[in-house]
Amino acid sequence: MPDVSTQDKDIEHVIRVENLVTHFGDREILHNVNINVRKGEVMVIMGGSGSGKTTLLRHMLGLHQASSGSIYMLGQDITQLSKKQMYEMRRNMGVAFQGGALFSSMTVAENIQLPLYEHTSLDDMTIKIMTRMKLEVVNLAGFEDLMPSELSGGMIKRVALARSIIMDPRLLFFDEPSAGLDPVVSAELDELILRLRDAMGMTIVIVTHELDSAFRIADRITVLDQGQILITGSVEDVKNCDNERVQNLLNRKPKDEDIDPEAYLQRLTREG
Amino acid sequence: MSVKRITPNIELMVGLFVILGIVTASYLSVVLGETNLFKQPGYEVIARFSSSTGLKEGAALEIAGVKVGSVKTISLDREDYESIVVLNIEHDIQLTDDSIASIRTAGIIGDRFIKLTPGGSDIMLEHGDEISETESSIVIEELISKYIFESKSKD
Amino acid sequence: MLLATPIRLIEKIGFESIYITRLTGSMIIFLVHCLGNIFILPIRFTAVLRQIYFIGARSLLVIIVTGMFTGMVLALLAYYNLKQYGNMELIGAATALGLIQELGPVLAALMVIGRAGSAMTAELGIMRNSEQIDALECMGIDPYRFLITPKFIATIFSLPLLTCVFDVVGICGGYLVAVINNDVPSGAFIQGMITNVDWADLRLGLVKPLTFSVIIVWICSYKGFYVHQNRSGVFGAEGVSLVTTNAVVMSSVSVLALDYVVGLIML
Amino acid sequence: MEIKKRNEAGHSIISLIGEVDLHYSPRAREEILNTLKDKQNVLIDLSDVSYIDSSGIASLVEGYQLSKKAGQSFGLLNISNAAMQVLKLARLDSVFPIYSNIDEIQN
Repeated sequence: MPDVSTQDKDIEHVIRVENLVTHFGDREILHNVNINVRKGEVMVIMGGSGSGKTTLLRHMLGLHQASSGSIYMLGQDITQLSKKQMYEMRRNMGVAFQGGALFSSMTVAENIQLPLYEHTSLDDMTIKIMTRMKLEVVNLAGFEDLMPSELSGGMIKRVALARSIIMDPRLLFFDEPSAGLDPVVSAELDELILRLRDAMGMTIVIVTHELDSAFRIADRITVLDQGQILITGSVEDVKNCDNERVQNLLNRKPKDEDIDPEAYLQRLTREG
Repeated sequence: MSVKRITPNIELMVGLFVILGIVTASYLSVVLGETNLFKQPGYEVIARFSSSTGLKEGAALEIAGVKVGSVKTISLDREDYESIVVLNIEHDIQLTDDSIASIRTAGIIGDRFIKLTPGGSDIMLEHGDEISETESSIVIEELISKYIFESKSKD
Repeated sequence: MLLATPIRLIEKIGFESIYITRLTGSMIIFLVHCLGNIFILPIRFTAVLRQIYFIGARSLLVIIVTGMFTGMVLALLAYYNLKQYGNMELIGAATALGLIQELGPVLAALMVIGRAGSAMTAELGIMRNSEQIDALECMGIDPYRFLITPKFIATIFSLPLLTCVFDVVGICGGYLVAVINNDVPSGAFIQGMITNVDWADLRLGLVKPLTFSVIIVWICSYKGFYVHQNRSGVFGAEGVSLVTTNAVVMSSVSVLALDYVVGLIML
Repeated sequence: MEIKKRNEAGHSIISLIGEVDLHYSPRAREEILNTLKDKQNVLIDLSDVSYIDSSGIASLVEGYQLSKKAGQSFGLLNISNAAMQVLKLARLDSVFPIYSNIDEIQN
């Protein structure tokens, strides 16, 4: 493809987020976030709910406007790209959403094939074989004619994953791969993600709050809390980090703040 | 999107819908809108009236109660202040040159139309000819005032 | 203290004006985006076909039933009112004109809003909530072109046809009431109709559904597509139900208002 | 991507060189299918493939299926590391006849 994919083949950091600040209304969600993701690694962005991890992911996907800062994908700042350039860029990116985001009026196969029919002029036979290959990869052979409504939660995630890799993207984003899945299915999915990294050399960004899964698959982990990055490093680095908030997250400890009795009373009895 | 599955059912239903739609649309335009798709164009003759009050363009032209054409245009003759009405008559209706054109009303509040009464002459009207015998609109208000005026003058 | 109320009022007016200006702007951008796509080839025939099936074909039954009753009641009213003037030959004309100029376009549009417009809003709202629209965006597929443009094409195509069906079925209903039930001569009914309906009426009866179809899809798909930006800040299932109600009310009112405007311009 | 063809030991050997991606795989597919149509036994040389995506693999699968139907022989030769990883991902490494050199075929 004569687009971004052929330039900057050898850049080390395929994703670079620099000084990203965002707001929802007046509320600042992300405070000056910096992340570098190396080519071919699995980067897990971890954090509790409300930490801003999903917002960060959506920024990387170009779904939100940043207040300031830049996001470089494969060497290009996507905050500066035109709509058309962004569509081009997205052919290098596969995304599996938390709920699958499958189109309910289409069969499994049609869902998976959609990007191919939209962006390529491949022969129907080639597309069919590719679709079945991807279904084999996610262990769903023979499911192509089912509708999404006939699938279980784990299957939906796997179909979403198959759809996100149908174009063999260089960057794969996965939102909460193990949320709502039983441990066995979740472990299978983790295994699959690692195989994709090894076989296709994909760079994979995963957003999750599941510690077990994160430690299993991550090459590096970024811990996000209240819109700030606490630490970025290997699994060991994170486990050994002595930051209190990181440890709280790792030990699943609820935040305990010092209670100021006066302020607490005020909060409870405030009018309006 | 070529990916979506189409059951024949959808195509059949859409086909039926489109056919029904087109049939009804053509009924409206051919029968009611009088689109001259298949009809040959008619010919035009002129009729002068001293008054064409209430007559509108598009009003019907009848012989013995059967519609044979319509009023095409109505305009004023600026010299002798008469109303010039151009009539469009169906091509297969032959009119003698002594036919009488009179403006009539359907019912009391009904539309004005032109009633044609054929005469006995041998000469037929052709495109662009003029009907010389005409009767103008009957205006009810004038009739009434005339009646009142006349009955007063008798006294 | 005394100033507080008027200042708050002015604030409120300012807030509303900003909101309305923004809404108008974003709705116009939305419309331009969707309509612009209509002329970009290739047209997604399969998607358009599915939409015609849903918007047009599946609405036929309700259109036929409402059309029938509307025509019947028009003829009934015309009969009782015209009887007093002895102008029975106008009953056909009154029925046909009422249907073609006004009731056909408006009622067909309202039926389509109720059946298809609400479904459009809800469908798009759910797609937005379940990240399907984001997914399209991320696959590099323009969601306007993929989701909304087929709805525009299908509605612009279907609504005029539905209106014609409504008109003709209504005329048949009127004929039944007038001729069979009330002994109006059949010839008088038909001849009165043919004489009094002309091209201008049909043109009006065609322009109306065309403009209505644009406004219906515009409002209904906008509301669903931007469910996450709704004014009350409600999200999830409640958000979808809220915007669906909004879309139905707003498009029905707009259709009636537009009906007057089109009438004013064209008559 | 580049395609080279040569005949050796009763086989047409098609060498795919460079990147076989969505853009170039249709060309590779056409070449493979045409060669099969000419009733020749086909070997695909993958030694110089630096990258092959699933559309490329799909073309190989299609070719293999076609050769089986027609009773021709079909195989992959000298698979590069990059190509092998992709084949393994789809568990196709056990499906294709794979040779490391031409001598193997004759035995």
